[in-house]
Amino acid sequence: MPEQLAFTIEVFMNGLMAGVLYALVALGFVLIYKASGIFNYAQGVMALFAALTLVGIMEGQVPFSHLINAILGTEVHHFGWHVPAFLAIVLTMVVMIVLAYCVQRFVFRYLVGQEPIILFMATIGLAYFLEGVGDLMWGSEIKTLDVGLPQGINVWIDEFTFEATGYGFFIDNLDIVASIVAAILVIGLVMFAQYTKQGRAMRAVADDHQAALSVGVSLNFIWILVWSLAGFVALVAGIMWGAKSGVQFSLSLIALKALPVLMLGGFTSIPGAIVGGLIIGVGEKLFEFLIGAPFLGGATENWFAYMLALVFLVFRPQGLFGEKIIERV
Amino acid sequence: MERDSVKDQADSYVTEDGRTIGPTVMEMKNITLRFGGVEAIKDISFDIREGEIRAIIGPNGAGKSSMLNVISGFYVPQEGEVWYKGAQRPPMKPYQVAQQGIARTFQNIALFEGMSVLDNVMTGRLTQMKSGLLAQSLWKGKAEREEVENREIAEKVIDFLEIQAIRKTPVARLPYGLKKRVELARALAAEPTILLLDEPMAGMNVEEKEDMSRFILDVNDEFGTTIALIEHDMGVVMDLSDRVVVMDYGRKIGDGSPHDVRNNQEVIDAYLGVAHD
Amino acid sequence: MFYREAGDFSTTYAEDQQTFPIKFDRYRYYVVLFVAIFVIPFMVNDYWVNSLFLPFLIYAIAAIGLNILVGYCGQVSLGTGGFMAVGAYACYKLMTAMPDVSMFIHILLAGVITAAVGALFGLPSLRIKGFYLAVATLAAQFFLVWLFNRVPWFYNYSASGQISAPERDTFGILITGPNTEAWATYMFCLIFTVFSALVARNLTRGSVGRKWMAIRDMDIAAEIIGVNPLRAKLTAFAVSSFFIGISGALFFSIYLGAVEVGEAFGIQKSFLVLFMIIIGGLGSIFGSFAGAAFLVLLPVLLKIVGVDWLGWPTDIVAHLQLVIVGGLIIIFLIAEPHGLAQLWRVAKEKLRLWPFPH
Amino acid sequence: MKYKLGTLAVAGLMAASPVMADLVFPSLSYRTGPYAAGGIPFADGYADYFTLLNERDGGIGGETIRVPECETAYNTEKGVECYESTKGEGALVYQPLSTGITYQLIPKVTADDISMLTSGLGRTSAKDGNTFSHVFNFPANYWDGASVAVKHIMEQEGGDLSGKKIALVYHNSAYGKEPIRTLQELSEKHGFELKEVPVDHPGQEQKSQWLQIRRDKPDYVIMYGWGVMNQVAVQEAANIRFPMDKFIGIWWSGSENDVLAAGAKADGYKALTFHNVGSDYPLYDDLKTHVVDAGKAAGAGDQVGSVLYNRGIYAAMLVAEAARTAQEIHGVTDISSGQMRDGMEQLEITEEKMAALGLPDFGPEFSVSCENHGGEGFVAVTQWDATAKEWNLVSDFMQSDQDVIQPLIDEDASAYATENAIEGNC
Repeated sequence: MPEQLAFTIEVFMNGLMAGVLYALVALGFVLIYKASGIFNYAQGVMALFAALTLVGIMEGQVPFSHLINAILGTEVHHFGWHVPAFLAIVLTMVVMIVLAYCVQRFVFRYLVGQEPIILFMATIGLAYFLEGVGDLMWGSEIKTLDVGLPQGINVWIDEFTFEATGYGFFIDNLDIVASIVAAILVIGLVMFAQYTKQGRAMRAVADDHQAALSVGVSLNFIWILVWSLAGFVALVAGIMWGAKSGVQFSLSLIALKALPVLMLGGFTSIPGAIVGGLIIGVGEKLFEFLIGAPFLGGATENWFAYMLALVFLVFRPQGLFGEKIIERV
Repeated sequence: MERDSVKDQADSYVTEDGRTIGPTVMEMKNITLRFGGVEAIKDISFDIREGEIRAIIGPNGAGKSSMLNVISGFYVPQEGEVWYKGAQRPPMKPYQVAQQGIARTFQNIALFEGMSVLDNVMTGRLTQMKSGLLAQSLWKGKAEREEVENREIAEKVIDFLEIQAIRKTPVARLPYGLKKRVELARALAAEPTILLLDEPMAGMNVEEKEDMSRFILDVNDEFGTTIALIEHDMGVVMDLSDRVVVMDYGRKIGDGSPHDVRNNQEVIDAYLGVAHD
Repeated sequence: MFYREAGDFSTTYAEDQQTFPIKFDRYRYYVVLFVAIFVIPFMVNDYWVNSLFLPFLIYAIAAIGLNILVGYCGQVSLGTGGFMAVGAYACYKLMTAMPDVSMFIHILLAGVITAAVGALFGLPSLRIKGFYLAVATLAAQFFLVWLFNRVPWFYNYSASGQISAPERDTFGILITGPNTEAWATYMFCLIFTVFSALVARNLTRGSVGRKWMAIRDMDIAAEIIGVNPLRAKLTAFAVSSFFIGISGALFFSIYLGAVEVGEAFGIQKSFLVLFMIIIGGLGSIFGSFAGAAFLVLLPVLLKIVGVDWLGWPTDIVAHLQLVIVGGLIIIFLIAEPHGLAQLWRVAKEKLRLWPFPH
Repeated sequence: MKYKLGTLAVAGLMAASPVMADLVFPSLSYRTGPYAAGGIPFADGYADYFTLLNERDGGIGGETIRVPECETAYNTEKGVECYESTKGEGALVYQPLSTGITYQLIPKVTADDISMLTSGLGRTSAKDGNTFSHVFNFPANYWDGASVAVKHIMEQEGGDLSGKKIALVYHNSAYGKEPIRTLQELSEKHGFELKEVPVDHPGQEQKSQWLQIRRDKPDYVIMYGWGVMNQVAVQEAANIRFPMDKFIGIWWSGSENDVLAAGAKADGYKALTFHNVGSDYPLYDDLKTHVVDAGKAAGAGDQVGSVLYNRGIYAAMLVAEAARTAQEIHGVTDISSGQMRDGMEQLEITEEKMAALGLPDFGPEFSVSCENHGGEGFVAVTQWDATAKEWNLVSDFMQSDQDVIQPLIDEDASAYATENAIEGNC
């Protein structure tokens, strides 16, 4: 196989994998936007918060220890136990559900029916708040997250492709795991939406608030539910990215990776988020490989993702899966 | 019917009420409009004369609003020609149509909810305001003069429609009937050659309808504005209009004086719901 | 009855159309302006100017600019950081290419250049709307930052890619570089801020402003009553970018003196300015000031209270600061969703009626 | 940190009125934001060293030291606010630990006659004391780092680099771009091929870059990273099974934070340093008695002995010695900022001095002069031992290639001097 072609295919494959991770973040946005029309700026911070909480629980860290020590003059840091990863994930999920409840109870309950920009702004406040609370609770130093996910080159693929083509392809084990998890997550969400009572209620709300209300769906409950689900997605995204880079503030910036995906796939479409993520992942990686690095000096991925989405939207303003917009008076 | 067909290009015309109306100002020739496979308007021709009140009526889905949208340039028909002031109108954007002196109101009120009544009416003057960005940013010279001059015209319309008291009120706070009136004010402020009214009385009670009818007649009377309107209420239409076009399923089934139209068998069928074959 | 409008009658339309038709407002405005021009410059030191007034004044300009685009024309933009960078780099190139020209000219020219770039990136707004447009403007943000980082011509081929403002004066008074007097930089920025506010106010009360608002409220209806949407949107992008460019130029040359594009004009800046106008109030010049004050002054205030007065550890204060700012945003929203400007209007209504409840 | 916030508040109120007799060394730290992980240990070390001097020796020359801390979050605007708010308290020297803030403060500190120490960061050409009268970047700068990295590689390769390929993975910012010129010159001189691989902030996603490295198969990778970029790069290098001992980071890419996330796979990763590692020094015993055990450690007190903590200690030591030098020169203990500058400029760090301070062999020997504000550019290489979870020095402190670097410094400094009409101060 010619070398350049092999490289291109490798970049393509890795772009797909990166795209899955982007899609994972985008999914959290879509869930909330679809059900409540809220563009949740805090999604990235939620991923950080979830990952911080997970590490904190696993390590047996005392929450707010820094603050407690400062006020009481004590020296508490750790409970001295270690919680197994699985249990810690469950406990973190409980925390995220409590968070979802609080968000609904103390913020959005008072903002029902407000314009989208106001809801968006509330999530900005939420992002500030959560970032501060997360830091206060668990400290802002970097933490290692190890829930036992495999990482590094997949040797089998490397060897297999080397035998077959003369060039060993690089696929990261973590990416493979992430893809599988993302697939399970999406299938799970779709099943949930299709086959459970709560799921159907959720879809009803997404379709039409008034109609859903009139058939007895509790909006309050549904919104807590979607915020919990988004919290869950944030946790998964936090684990995947945290495994790679450690858990720290920068984790909240992954939200930026999701925006071009949302633009491409639409704010309301789950398949849109997936396909959009894949297109962005592949697009930016291929561009960097074929044009960016050799001709433009590299580091083009960030803007290219947005440019790609922009150009796409200029030709198809309704996004990937949206229906053609017919304007009427 | 044939008496006042579109081909009749006489300079003036006397209605059955004895009103003399002017020559043709706008003419639609064989207009066909399709959305995908659906034909919303099929080969329709009619004219609008200067100074008249021209009504377009028809049951729901007859294509009346689509017709109005064609006139105001919002929809581009696949076939046919629009003639305006004696010349064929080239394809143009809605705002260019507006700049040519065609103003309109909307079936579902399309006011600018974030602005006050006065500002809404002033938007009607936008086509007349030509001062540049620089002059406006300094609020000097032409910009300042222009603002006052146009304000005077807008105030005249506000007086005329008796909405002085709510001048500074944000539009979003007004009740439905007043909103309709403000919308009319906005269109009037443009001092249009042709005023298009899309169901000006929809959703109003009898009293409000009477008010609105009076305003429409006064506008036509005092400013001599040519008016084309869509209305459901047959009674109102018959009282107001000089000539009526009747549409059904995208076709024109009648055109003439209210009296003629009322006695047209096809129109009666359409309104009484005789099955089409 | 602290606040009265009774007895105020306009006898001409021109009078009724002025910026502050109510006497009380007018006087208050004159008082604020008087204090800003004749009192503050004689009282300030480096700390007050560099830590509080300069960022406040400069962010206020950026907020006014963005408010024109988002608040008046309804086109949500997240490209502010990138456009500020255009202003800063334009100013830098002009300052170093023409050292003898007054800084006033450079800053204005930087604004004009940014206006052109802004209009260019405004083109997609014709097809793309709402949040989609917001995300689309991020393309401008990331691309511009990348460009300034990438092309050495923009930073005069310096080793690191940082740009530093050399010493420049205007009318013989130093206003950039380290040896400036506090009052001079303050006055220089104040002039631009007042100028920006006045121009923005004039534009938004006239026909251009009405076109923008018409597009914002209902773009289709606006087009049908005769507003050319392309022109209206592009003028909004251009005017908005003009102000943002000015603020970027001031931010670089007067306030920081040296910037690195990715750090100073990154995506965080775009969000920050957007937060300012949402919190302050969309479609309100006063709101731009209020939002800038809230997000510039409040953190400093909290820091002073926490660290200097209470002596708490800086990191705890920094974290609490986030919690408090976030919490306040939410509380304000629940109390008044339309921003600080609306809160102020409501307060005025209350004052007008005080002490009577209705 | 054992004080209650309440009592601290009272102390804070009292401290708010400036006591002019103190030696004030403001710490522009960042314990929040994207680079908090790097900022915390440095700030802790910087503060702890001065606390130790206060507790053990009663300050420097009998003058107590005050270290007002101000949070910048690595943000240049907050940096300005911090500078302005602390400079009035009689600040003697600044340590911003941020290249962006450094650039901003260079003209300001010069105008205000306050010194700034930017060890291993900031503007490299500030080494030229003739142009940058108030800025010091001893003992080493970015270009020294690049040069020593190449030197180290050359040693590994038996002295010949021709035909070799070296990739530079860098943070796509002013800081990351610093070494490019030097490396280009060096590649001409030694005949290796240089490949530049930029990574955009924040650097969470580096798949493209490392795939590129996997394809290009460079013999060595040099990294100029900061923050999350480091962790991800080390992880990705491990993922593509790049030999870790051929992967060399600058000193900002060589702390425990950067390698711990990758676990055992980071074993053998190298990083440069301009000071020693570990906590096996007599000074640390004093630190434990007088500071940590006394509950007076800054922050959480859990960073002692980490690389960046040591860097904080080292920076504080340099400042303290400079202050001592200033006191000697001028014969007063309560020195002014101008006198402090003279102390900085005549600082001489010798092995005896360091040993006497309880930090034997902690850093290179160097001396500062009016023309040379940057020392002699001695840099060492450390290597990560993933099993023991510690960094070890694996080379001596070696000098950078001054023949290459000095002309570059002169060029950049003279450009700055012309642009800002600086006549020279020596």
